[in-house]
Amino acid sequence: MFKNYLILSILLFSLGLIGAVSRRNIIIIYMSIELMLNAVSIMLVSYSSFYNTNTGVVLSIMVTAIAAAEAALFMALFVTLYRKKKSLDTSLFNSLKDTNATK
Amino acid sequence: MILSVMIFTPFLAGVFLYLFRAKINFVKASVLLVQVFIASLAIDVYMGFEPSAILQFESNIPWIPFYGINYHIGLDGVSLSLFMMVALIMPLVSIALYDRAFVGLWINSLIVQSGIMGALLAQDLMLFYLFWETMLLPIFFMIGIYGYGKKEFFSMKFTIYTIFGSLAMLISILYLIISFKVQHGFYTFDIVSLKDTILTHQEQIFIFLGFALAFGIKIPIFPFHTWLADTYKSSPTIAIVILSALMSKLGIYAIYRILFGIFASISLELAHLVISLGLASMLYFALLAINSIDLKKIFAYSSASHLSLILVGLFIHNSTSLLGVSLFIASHALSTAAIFIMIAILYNRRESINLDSLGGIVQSAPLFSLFFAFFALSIVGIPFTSGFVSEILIILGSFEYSSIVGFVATTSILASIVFILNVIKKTLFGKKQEDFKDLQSKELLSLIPLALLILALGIFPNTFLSKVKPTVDNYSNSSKAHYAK
Amino acid sequence: MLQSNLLFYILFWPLLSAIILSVLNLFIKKELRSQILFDFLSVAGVSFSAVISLYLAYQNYVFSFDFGYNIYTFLDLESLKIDFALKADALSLMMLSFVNPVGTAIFFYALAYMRDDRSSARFFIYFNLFIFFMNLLVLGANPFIMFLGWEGVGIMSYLLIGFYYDDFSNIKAANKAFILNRIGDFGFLSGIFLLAVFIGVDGYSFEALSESYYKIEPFYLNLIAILLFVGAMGKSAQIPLYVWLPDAMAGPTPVSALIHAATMVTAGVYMVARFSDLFSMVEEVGVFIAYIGAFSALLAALIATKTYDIKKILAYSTMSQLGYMFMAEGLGNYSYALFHVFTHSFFKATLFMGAGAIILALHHEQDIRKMGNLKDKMPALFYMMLVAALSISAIFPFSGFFSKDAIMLHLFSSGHYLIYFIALFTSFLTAFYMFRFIFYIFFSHKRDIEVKATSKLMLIPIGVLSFFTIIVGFLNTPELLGGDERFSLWLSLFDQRYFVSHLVEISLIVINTVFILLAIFLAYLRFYKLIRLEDEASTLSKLLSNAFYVDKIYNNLFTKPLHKLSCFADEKCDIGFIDKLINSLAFGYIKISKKFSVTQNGSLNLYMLVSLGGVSLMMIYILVVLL
Amino acid sequence: MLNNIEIVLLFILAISISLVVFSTKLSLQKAYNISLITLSASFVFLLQDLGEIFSTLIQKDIFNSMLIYDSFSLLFILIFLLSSAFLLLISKEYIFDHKYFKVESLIFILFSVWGMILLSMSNDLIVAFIALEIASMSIYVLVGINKHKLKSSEAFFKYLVLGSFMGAFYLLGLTLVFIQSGTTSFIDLAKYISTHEIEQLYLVIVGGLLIMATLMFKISAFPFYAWSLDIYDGAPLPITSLMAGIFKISIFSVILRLFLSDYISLKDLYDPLIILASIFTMLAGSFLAISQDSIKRMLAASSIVHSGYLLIALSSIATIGDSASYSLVFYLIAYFLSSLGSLGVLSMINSKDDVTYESLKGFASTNPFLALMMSIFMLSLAGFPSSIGFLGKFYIFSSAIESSLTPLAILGALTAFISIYYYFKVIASMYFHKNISVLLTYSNIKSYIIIFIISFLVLYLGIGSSYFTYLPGTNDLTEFSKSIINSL
Repeated sequence: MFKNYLILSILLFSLGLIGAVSRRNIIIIYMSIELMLNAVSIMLVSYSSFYNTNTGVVLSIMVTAIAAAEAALFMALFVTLYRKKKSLDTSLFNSLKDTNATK
Repeated sequence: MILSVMIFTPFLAGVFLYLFRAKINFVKASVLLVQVFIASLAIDVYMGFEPSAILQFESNIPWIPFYGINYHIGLDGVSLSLFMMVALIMPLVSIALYDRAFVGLWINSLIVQSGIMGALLAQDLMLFYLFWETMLLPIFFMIGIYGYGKKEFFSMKFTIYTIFGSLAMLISILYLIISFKVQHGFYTFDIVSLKDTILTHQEQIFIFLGFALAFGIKIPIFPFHTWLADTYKSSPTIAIVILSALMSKLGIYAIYRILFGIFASISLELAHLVISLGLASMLYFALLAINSIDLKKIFAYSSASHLSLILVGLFIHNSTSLLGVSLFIASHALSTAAIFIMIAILYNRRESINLDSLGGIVQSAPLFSLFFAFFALSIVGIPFTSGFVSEILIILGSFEYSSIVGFVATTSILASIVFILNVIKKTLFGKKQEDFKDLQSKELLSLIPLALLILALGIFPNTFLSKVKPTVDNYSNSSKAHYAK
Repeated sequence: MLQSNLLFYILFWPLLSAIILSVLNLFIKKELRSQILFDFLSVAGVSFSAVISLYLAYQNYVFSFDFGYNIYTFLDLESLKIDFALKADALSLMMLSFVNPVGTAIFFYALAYMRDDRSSARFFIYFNLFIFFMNLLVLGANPFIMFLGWEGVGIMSYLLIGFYYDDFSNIKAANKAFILNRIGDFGFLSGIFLLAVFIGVDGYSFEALSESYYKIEPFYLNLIAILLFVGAMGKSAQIPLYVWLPDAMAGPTPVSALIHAATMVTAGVYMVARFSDLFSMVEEVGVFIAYIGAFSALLAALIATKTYDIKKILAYSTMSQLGYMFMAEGLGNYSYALFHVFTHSFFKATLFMGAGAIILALHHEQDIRKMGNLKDKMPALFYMMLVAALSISAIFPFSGFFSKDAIMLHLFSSGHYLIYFIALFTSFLTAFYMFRFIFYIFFSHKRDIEVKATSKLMLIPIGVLSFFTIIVGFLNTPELLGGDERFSLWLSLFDQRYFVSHLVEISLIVINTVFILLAIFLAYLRFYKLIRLEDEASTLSKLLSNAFYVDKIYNNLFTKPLHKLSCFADEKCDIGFIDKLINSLAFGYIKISKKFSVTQNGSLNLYMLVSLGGVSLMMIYILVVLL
Repeated sequence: MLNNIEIVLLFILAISISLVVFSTKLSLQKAYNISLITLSASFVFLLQDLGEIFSTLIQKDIFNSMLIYDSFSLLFILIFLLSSAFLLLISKEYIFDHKYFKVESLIFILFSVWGMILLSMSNDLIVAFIALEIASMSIYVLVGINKHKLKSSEAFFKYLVLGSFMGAFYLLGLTLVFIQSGTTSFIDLAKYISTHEIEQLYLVIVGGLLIMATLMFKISAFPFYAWSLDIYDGAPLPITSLMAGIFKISIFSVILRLFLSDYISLKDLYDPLIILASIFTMLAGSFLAISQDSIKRMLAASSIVHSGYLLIALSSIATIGDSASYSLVFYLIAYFLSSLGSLGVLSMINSKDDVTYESLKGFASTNPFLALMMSIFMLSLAGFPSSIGFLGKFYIFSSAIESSLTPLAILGALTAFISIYYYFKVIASMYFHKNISVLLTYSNIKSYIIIFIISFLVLYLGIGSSYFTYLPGTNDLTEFSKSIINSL
């Protein structure tokens, strides 16, 4: 049974991965990253419940805490970026590109 | 101790002068003072030098004992000739070029003197590498700041070129000491001890090549010479004199000290290759010089050609040729230093060193012409100059090695004559052009000692050679043993 | 022996003269100079040397003393010890006994000749140094010291040929001479070093070497002999290294007289004689030398018949006479060759000095076509030169007869008839061109030419030498004429002798003399009164007047290809290939790196994708490894 | 009783929190002084622990041996404290001149240093991650502190997104390791790995790999290097040097600890990856560095190359006492000094635009002192002898050869050779031209002194020896690096 949960969380993680890499809206990228973190949480929690330890649960709380901290930063980021370009499209933010890179 | 003083006094003086932003006149005076001081110490050392093969005036202090690195310096017959030249030529160059009003040039010349002296006296590979690299910096600055033409580019090119060789050497050094450590259980950088490293044949060749690359670029030998002409053309005179008269010899010296010291057998095994390369590049450089019209370029190639001959003498590795090498190092240093000083004087007065625009100097400046012709001919090796004796010794040595090599080496007396005579003709002779101020007393003050040294070494070579002979015999015996095997 | 010190002084006095002169020349302004002091300094050195040389030669001749003097150890090598040592035996003393006295005469002559030249002091510095090196060459006790002198005279010759440096063509001639001499030196040096390598361990003086020649393999012995002869070729202007000699006439006339006629050019002959014990062991090489000598003699004589420059005629004649000397040496008779050197120095010096006097008198005119009818204006000079011309043509009883005839006899008796006939024909040509020379200058057309008076100081040395030209021949009177060849006996070299009957000897003399007289007669017919210019139409005469185009051939064969090769090496090989390769490595790297910046295009998605790719690759790797 | 490090940790934390509390009332000057004093006081306070080799667990009851304090971490802590104090001193004018630096920025600096200290002491995967996040989140904010500048915000954005993205891999890896071994403590993990067969370690191996990916991202190793150029460029200069000079070292401290204590028995498995990473890191870094115009970007790119060298050392590690590990420590010290110095000099230049090679021309004639210092740092970074950078490279290459990774050493030497070009170009720009463009500099005497001290250290630790000067020199530093490795 634990295997199923594992597969679920790996699937979630992969979904997050794909979303983060392929989407251009920063909010969606953020959500994808959260998805990856949550997949890890699910894995930890299910491990705890199947193997009767609470270390996993504790760890998942840690993960949530970190996700929360990141969320705070991301919120600030959205505001800052939106002020600059009135948009959250990642492709608009490439002013730091190498001068020799033409495209 | 005296050697340490000789190494570090110029450096410290240079740093002091730089930090206290001294005025140019003070800088010049103190640079000269320091250099004369070093020269007098050198003469003292020379007098006290015993004609024997052992290391003298030695000092050996642990430096990074963790890696077996020591501050180990000393003087023996291998380094004696170049040692004297470094100490004697630097003040003479300073006297001749005393009107150069760039503080940086003077300070850098002091620092580079330290570097060369250090590399020359170091008996520890790490110490040697340290000085070997550091002496590059002042030259980099000298060319880049005070040079001519596309100085930035050529300064970079020269530096990068040389460092390429140095890094190859670094890898070789590392490989060597690690192998030693694996076999003996401790680190050492001592050149004498590293001889005991056991390496496979292939490893030996690779390490040898790593070192040879570094030294070959510095000398330079074909085909690592393309920095040469451009660098010489864009360098200020002091840098050229140091490069051609002293630093290039350091490459020769390093081969002598390190490759022969550590890789005696593989050096002798590859000797025939190096000898053929040396002979070929001797002729090739002479060929390059024939059609050049830039004086600096011509003498750059001429000096490269002679250095190739020295290289040949080195790898022939019998007593005669090694004596020739020792003498040639001194004699070539003297002649090239003198000739480049002359070229600088010429450039100062005529604003040109292009052969086609020169000529007719002899009418208005007999002294200049006399010295110019003398130094130029001493490069060709006319009798009673040191160039003659040293060339003869190497040729004789090559005949002892093999008649074929001997014949090709003998072409060296032909190789440079064509363009040197052309230079004399086009520079000095011909219709009188504008007035040319003859040599001044301070220029004479530096050129006369150079000329006298050239003559002294040419007429009484044995007084000098007898000091070097025990060392040389020591080295050549090893080659005898090798060939006997 | 106390007298051995004198050897040192032979070297020392000219050197001291040169040094004092150069110091004075550098530091005393021209206007303040005392002419007498300078004149004295100029000639003092060589005069002292001359006196000493004659004294020592006398000592040797009478008491058979050999002198040796070791100054210091020059080089002390493991297998070879080279002393700076001097040695005087009969051979070297013979050389000294004409080098220094003839030199002294020419020095005095030069005092007058160079009087008006603003750099006469420089001239005498070079001249004294030349004498120093020449004496060193002759006195050197081992091949190395000899080579020092050998090189030294070459350099002095270079400096003196280029003495008038305003004109580039003079410098060019000087350079040519130096370079060709160096090619010769290449041979000489290789030769003596091979000797040093093979037998130098047992001592490197000439005596020590001669005792161990037998140890060398025949192949190498031949090689060494040929190499040494290559040295001689360069110095003594033999085919193919002779082209510098005519051009060397660019120097002042005393130079031509002393260096390019009397002394330096004979150094090659002296050197071969010095190694006579070696050369006597290699007969094939000897024959080769003889042929080279024969062809050189013939070639030079042929060219001389069509040359119009007064000094070049003499230069070719010198080359031709040197050819005779090598014929004799090649076929094994060294003392005859040296005797010819001896007599030649007198008559050729006379001729050159005479020519110099004429040139000065005619305001530096050197073309014999523009001369003529000078007999009445310079009678003394005419007779002196006539004596010399007769001598060189080998007319009895002038010295040239004795020396040349001995050589001819030897050539015939050795059985190399081709060489003999060449020599005979050359002898014919010699008389022809010498009298062409005399007739052109002193007779021919009646044009009135303005002539400057010749100073006494010039005429006296010429007179003295022409006097000697008459008498020195008797030093080696052959048996036939009641002599006992004292000269050859004195030298006692490894001479090869063939016995021939007196009849043959007489008939040879007769044949020779007849040919010579015929030549003089022909010259008389053609040049005595004739004013018309010689026609240049025929191919042969064109060939001759252009000296067989040898200069051009050499130019196309060596000089031009060398320059082309140098251009090629510089532009194509060095800049075009090696440097370009290195530069393009560096710049190529920068170019690639600029391309590489594409990965830094600032797009977050790309960065994330790359990172994801990295993680995936790591995973794939671990899967592959683990499964 | 609290031991010294606990006092320091609490002290910094307390100061930071009180700064947060009083942030509105304090002037920047005061906050600056306070943070400077905090850092330097902690540094001086901790100096007394130097000397003996020691290793203690911190508050074992509370933290369950999650934090370890040993000579190894002490060295790193000292480096963090010293360099951040130096950083503040050097960039004082910069901080006061740029209005976007507020009291908060100093707090974040303190926090990040605190995080780094924790990181170097962490003895547990989860603590390591939390410490890493503390440090990096502070730095995320610091990168974007200039909210009016597009580049700064963009750098903040990229760093944050990429950082969290890669952080997720760490968590996944941690979870996988935990699922199989049931522990996250380094000590237990090491025991677990050494007592099990490879077949039983699949998840640990894969998890370790994922953790490695995150750490490689932080040290900007190939293929995770792409961010560093943009972010170093976008961040304000003091922050760039905080990232490049200090943060990177703290990552290496945890990498070393993790690698040496846990994964050393799996070395054969990971080695090819590290070797490949180091090869490509060096190549990519030098490719990037050579084509830059801005000095800052060049330094950023070259820091990638330096990570490559460090990876060489990492891949040459065979055992704990091995020369590769202490050569790595030595190199870290060398690198931190030189990069702190070079970026410090840059931050002393008062210029609105980026400092490029072009704008540096003539710098030596207007600012001879700074030019000289910059040259020294460039030489050290280039690995030119007589500087500490040379010795660092020297040790790394020799340890690579010792582990028979000679080709890697040769490649390292080659990239070092290429680096000569771009480092020497800086020197050439400064010295070989006369007053083309005059760059203004801040003239704070303290900053000059600090720069001078750093450059002196760079030279002295490169050649100095206690045999000549009676001060601890190169040799002592080398021995020290060795001893702290042995304390692990």
